[in-house]
Amino acid sequence: MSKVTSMHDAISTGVSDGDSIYLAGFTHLIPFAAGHEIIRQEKRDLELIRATPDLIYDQLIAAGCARKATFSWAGNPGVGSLPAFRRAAEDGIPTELELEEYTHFGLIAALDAGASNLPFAPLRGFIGSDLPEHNDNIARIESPFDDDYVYAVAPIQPDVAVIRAQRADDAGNAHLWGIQGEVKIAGLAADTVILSVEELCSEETIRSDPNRTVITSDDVDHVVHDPYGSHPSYAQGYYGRDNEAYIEWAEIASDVDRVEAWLDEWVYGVENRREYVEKLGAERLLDLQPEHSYATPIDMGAYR
Amino acid sequence: MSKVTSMHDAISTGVSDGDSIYLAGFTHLIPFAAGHEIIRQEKRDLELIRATPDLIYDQLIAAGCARKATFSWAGNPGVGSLPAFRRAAEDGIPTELELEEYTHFGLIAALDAGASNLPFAPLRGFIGSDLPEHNDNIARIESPFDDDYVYAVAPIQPDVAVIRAQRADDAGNAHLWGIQGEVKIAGLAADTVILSVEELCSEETIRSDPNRTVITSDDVDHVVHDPYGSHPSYAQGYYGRDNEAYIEWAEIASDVDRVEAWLDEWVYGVENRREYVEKLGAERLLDLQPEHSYATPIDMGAYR
Amino acid sequence: MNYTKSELMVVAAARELENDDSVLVGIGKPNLACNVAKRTHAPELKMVYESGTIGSNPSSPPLSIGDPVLASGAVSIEPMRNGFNYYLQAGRLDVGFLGGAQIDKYGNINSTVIGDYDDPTVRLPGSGGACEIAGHVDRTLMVTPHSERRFPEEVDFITSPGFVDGREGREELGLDGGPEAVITDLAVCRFDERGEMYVDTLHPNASREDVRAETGWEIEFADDLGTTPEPNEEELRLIREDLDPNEMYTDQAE
Amino acid sequence: MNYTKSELMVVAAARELENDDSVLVGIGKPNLACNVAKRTHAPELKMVYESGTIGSNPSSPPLSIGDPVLASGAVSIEPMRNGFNYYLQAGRLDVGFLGGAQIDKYGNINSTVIGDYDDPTVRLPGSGGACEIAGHVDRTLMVTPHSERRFPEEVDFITSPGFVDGREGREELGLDGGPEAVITDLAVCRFDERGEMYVDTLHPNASREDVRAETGWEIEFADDLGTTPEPNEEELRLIREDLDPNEMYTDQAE
Repeated sequence: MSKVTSMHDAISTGVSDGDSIYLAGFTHLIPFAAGHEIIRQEKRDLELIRATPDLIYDQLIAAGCARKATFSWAGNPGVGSLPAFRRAAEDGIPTELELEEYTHFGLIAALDAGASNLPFAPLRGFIGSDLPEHNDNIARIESPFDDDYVYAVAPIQPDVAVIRAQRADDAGNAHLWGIQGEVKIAGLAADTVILSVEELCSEETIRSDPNRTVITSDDVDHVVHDPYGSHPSYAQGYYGRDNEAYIEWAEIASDVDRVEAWLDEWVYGVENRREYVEKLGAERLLDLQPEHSYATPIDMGAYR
Repeated sequence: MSKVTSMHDAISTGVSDGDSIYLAGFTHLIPFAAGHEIIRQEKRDLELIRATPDLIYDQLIAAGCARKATFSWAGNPGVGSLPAFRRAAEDGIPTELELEEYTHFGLIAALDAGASNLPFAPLRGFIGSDLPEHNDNIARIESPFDDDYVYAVAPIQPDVAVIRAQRADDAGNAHLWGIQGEVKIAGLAADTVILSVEELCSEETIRSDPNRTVITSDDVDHVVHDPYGSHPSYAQGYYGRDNEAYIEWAEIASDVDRVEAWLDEWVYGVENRREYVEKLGAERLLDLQPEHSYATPIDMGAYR
Repeated sequence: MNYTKSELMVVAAARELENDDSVLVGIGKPNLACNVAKRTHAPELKMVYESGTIGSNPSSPPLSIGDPVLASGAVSIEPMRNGFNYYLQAGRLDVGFLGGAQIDKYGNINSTVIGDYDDPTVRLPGSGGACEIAGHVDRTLMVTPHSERRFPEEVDFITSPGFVDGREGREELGLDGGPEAVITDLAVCRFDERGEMYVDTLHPNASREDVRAETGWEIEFADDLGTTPEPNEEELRLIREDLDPNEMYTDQAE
Repeated sequence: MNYTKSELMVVAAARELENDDSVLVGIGKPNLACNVAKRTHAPELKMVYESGTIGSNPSSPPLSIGDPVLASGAVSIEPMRNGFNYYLQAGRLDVGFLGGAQIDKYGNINSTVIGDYDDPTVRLPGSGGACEIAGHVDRTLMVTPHSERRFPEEVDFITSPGFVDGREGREELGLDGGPEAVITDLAVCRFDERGEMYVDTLHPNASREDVRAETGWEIEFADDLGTTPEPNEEELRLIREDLDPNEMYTDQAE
């Protein structure tokens, strides 16, 4: 029943050209290693879905993997824009990029509808905005009980979601802590789920704290043990966010040649995440290391 | 900023005759002590809302506190029916009881809409059932995107919610583990929230594990430190469910005089939960005590 | 082997479960059936409870669907909204156990009222999770004693949909799945291509006449009417020694 | 005191915050403003981030709204759906900070495109959380440099609603609250009874002409036009020593 495999095999089995994919995470636990493997395997015509495309989607777009972005905020948080995203959206370089645009709340509600098998999700969103005119998956809907109204979004159900967590057993039951983002509903909404973790643990560890579980084995197709798999994003309690790398990307990505060189060095030039981490070097890892700060224990009780 | 008070004062300040009240919890952490205090203070004409009325609502109904029950399953789990509920619903004894009936999913969706400030919540519920004909707060609604349909429920926003958790700081930030039920959304949907806990803890304990937090201080009006406040329901890790008491209730409650005697002894006859627990006795407490079983620790990391 | 009707019912229900099923467990006999299945032919059975516990592994049989033994050692615990929304509604559960005061020939269940809704003869507990369980699992299983009162041609109130007014009726509502089997103390009943209940196997010692006498309509019998297989030694041992030693949910043979 | 325009902007924003506010914090100057407020006149300020962290108490200024310093030591962390659904939509947040490429005279914000939506001159990041923040907090605060390009009479695209086409327009849509103040490097602007932006105070050394030159419409001035109060010593010390020692978000005076 173990679903443990390499990222190479998980991506080659799980992701096909043309798929809609959701690399989940809100700032925290972004699946960079999975994105790089997708680039290395030269997947094409992907629909990239996520609230915050972040650097990893900028890299996928720069590498020519994407045909469409479904998103709500395409920027480099605290730094500026996503240069490759803009080049593709504004000038079709290296490929045309179709956009399907939401607000954060709208996209998350759509994903929640997808996870819930609902034909739509209602939200008090988009009100007063010009966005609904440009997206057919947003519609005004009246309350059946009074003269109130909301907007509805159509469900989003990605072909593949890649989600990360701190630890999982080999069947794919996973614990996540820190910022949860939309990791759970991305996993629930998608057909195929690749779960990548910092640590493999026993099923007993998972069962010791069931309230910490973000997804269970039935929804997981592949489990990848990929330490530092979120760098330059982070894993709460394991390593910090490499803000320098985010700041540097702004410059690298503004120039097509520099992007190519960067991809050659950091993606095509390494075989897997382990080689990438070795290349990062111990000094950088140590700089990102937090001090320990354990949660106050809880007692579930053993009942007879 | 401490909101710590006695259950007596929390109920006398928080609950008025005619209020709609939600004593939250699904089997776990049911606020029995709060219910008994409501009976002692002879509150009247209450609308009792909860998916599972359980023994505590049966006792409130028997004591003449209720005018209405909004519910989805009125039984004694694993045992049978709720005799006082039935007497009121079938024969108006001791008072007429108006019923507003849902399914579990429908009631929880309505409460979620209340917590979310939405005019309705959609669900694939009630389909094929006769229930929608008998409740105006359930309506069929069409999808704006295709020819699919769902049912919608109107929001539920109780005047008062009483919720329990294992531990909270004195401002009302609370940690809950084990079965979560609808505790969070009951607290979020209600105007006034009374939080009762097994243990008071430091704010630092709460902040050590923010993913464990079920409700925060801004939503809490009163904090009551009431150990064993859920007996004969339970608090995961603190004491077990007193199944014998649930089984005994079936017999007691089938007879109006026995109910009166029981209320005299266990509710009117004690001043507060502490006296109730003393009356229960050490032997019963020991029998309900689980062995310790701590969750595997997590490291949040201290970041500079 | 010496066994009782209630033991046979539990075992017949257990045998309906497959190894990779996710099952929404009910209390009483369904809970025993799931535990028998998990400890015999279906070790991977995933037990989910309405209280939101996923992958429970109870050390002792719970009285309610929210007992602490279901939470300690579970794989996951979901708030109620998530359980209904993501697990039940989104089709993650294969099997559900339901009971009721009345089951009719299309497998519709009444657990709301006997008599008129607004002025009932008997006020029953109501749906709880049942209505949506009946609507969203692939296979609904019912375990209930056979009696004319419990098996009317048409229920007083549809709490939980079976095939409504036939398989087409259910399909038109957009519901998949449906009733799979009704396990009584006389027989195992299933549903034909019209969605009507028929007797598939008679329990040892039960006759067609017994069933006819306790059913509120002219129930049909399978052309190849079989006999319900008897419990084996291990199944009985599990019930008697491990799962229900105090005979809370079963009468037990010596 | 010696101070820069950006320091004044941070301090003016901080002073908009009240002690019992729950504020949805943005990155950059808004984050500095919240931290200045919390360490001076508003110690009970509850800082909430779009990433779902509630009651964050960051040990150092975060680069993004999802940095680990916002999670460690927070009072609570909510999944995104809950944050938007229960906190923002249900009106639990009092103040939100927003920025944008364009702000118009009704306080409407554009952070989507310059030019035509389908063939933009500049593709901006988009709404993110902004549209619903603008719709659901009581008071929206904007901190942005003053320039004609940034202050057109009408935005190219409404990403986040201000008063739409006036206070009545916003009300008709069912939205409460609205823009409270726009803090620029020249002035603090507020909104009149029609929902139009006017200059409430000019910063020291800024003139009416400076503001007129950098605003895309004939902006009005308060009858009792005041001068923005200067930062005090403690506020400047906090910015320079504790919160932004590397001058990432402020230029700092010596």
